[in-house]
Amino acid sequence: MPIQFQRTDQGDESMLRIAGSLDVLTAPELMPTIDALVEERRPRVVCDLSGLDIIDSSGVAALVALYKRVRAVGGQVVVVGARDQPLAIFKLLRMDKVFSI
Amino acid sequence: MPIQFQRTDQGDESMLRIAGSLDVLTAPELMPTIDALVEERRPRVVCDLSGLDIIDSSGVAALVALYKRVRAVGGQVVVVGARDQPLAIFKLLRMDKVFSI
Amino acid sequence: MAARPTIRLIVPGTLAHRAVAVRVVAEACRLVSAPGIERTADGAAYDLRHPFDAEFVSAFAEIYNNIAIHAYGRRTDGGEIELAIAVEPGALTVEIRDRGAPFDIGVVSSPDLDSLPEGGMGIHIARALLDEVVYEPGPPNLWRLVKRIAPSAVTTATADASA
Amino acid sequence: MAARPTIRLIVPGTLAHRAVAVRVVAEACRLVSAPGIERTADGAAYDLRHPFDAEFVSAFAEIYNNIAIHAYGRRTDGGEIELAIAVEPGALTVEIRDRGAPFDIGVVSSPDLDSLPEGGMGIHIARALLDEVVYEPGPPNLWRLVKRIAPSAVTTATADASA
Ligand SMILES: Nc1ncnc2c1ncn2[C@@H]1O[C@H](COP(=O)(O)OP(=O)(O)O)[C@@H](O)[C@H]1O
Ligand SMILES: Nc1ncnc2c1ncn2[C@@H]1O[C@H](COP(=O)(O)OP(=O)(O)O)[C@@H](O)[C@H]1O
Repeated sequence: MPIQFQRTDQGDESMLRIAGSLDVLTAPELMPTIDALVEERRPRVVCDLSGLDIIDSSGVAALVALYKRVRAVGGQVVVVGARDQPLAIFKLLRMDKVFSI
Repeated sequence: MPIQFQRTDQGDESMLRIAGSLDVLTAPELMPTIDALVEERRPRVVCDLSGLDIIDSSGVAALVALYKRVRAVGGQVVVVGARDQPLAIFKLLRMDKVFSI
Repeated sequence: MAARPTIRLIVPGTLAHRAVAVRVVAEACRLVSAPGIERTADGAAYDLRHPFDAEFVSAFAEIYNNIAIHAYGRRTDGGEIELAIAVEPGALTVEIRDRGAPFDIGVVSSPDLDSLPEGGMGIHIARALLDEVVYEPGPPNLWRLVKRIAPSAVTTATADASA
Repeated sequence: MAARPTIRLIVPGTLAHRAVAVRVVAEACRLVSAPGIERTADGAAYDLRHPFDAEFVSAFAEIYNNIAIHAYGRRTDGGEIELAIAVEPGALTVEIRDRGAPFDIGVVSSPDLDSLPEGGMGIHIARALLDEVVYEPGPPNLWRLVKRIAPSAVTTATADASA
């Protein structure tokens, strides 16, 4: 599976599960979902990356865009479950602290 | 995992589970196990291929050797659980009937 | 080859390098059987579930093994294997060239399947799974493997997304 | 390159062909990080669990993406990408050549990681994960990627078998 994502809302929280590979080819598929979260001004977005196997700089850029845009409309973003290659890339880019992984 | 195999004896029956890929590179690893089954004149050998993903002509040759040699010393061989690519290859070589798959 | 090769690979003609060649052929299969479906760099996405892919790769592996074993005699300094791959809509052509010992494919007989053969099945498998298996002795020796796919067997991006 | 390339690959310089190149590089990584462990034609055996493999493939994918996007401008008729791979005990060298637009790598600045950048991270990632990232404008443009492995990080056949 190249990429899979799933959004589940519960009260103020939107859970966004991203699995597979988030990269230059698949990151654009995530954009409509990000647009919707921003438009709906969701107060809290939890990004569950426990199913994410691979990320590249375009995938990181998509997550940064999600983070900045949700915060810009007053929401909170947390990233949970990152492991293996994605976790290593976040650490390399010092984003593990921002995302409070 | 290139190849994994496991032999379990229960009474007259030896269960041989072969998983992964049985091919020109890995089939030789199976030979000592076949030698032992023949030497011990096991009355019944069940080859469980439900974990086998890939086989090539050398892998088929190894199973044929197992079949012929166990039978030559009075034993029985049945092959169970073949699926996907291995099953297609057995059918192509008309070995599905011999192995009573 | 009729179509212009789009992918070329050169590897040492040893069994240790077979996996490199198989990966490339498997990816080329997907460009034919599942065009437009972007694949990932991740191993989990790699599979041979599409019969076209499984059949082509099985056939290719037999021919590759034969070159490494028979043409190059399992030597690690024997020479190279070169692939020229043409991906077309609905068809895959893989040409394989080696500089090992040529042989006369005309004298190779079909295996007697009723006698449970323990060898001599490789070329038979390749021929049964592909539309075309041509050998021309060299140097370089040339194998041309061709397989066409029925349009209905092509996985479209749309079909996959709805699955 | 210091070592003689043992594997060569030519693909069209598009993102659609990235998977072919990544597969070949991933296999080459394994010939360095897990020599002597025979791999299968099966997808299940393909993984990037060894840090050497994951790091090299991550870096390579960034450089490949840049060539397809920046040098070839995402065109599908832009030209080819050529890999020359040298597998040595303890080191992997991948040279990448393209005939797209050259650029001045000297003016590319490091990303300001404190400002949460949304781009400009690719070359930074590649440099951080590899021992050597050299770019020479062409034609052909050349990227030389080198990574060495600590002997202790090599998976031996024996260690794997006992695992
Ligand atoms: N590439 C090759 N170069 C030289 N001889 C070959 C080659 N491929 C096949 N042969 C010959 O043809 C015979 C039949 O090949 P094959 O059907 O693959 O069965 P096997 O390799 O198990 O013998 C081989 O035993 C060998 O003598
Ligand atoms: N192969 C290339 N050909 C031409 N320009 C390139 C190439 N690689 C990188 N660049 C230039 O360097 C910049 C930085 O590249 P990079 O760090 O990978 O980030 P990004 O690609 O996200 O911008 C690119 O925006 C581009 O202008």
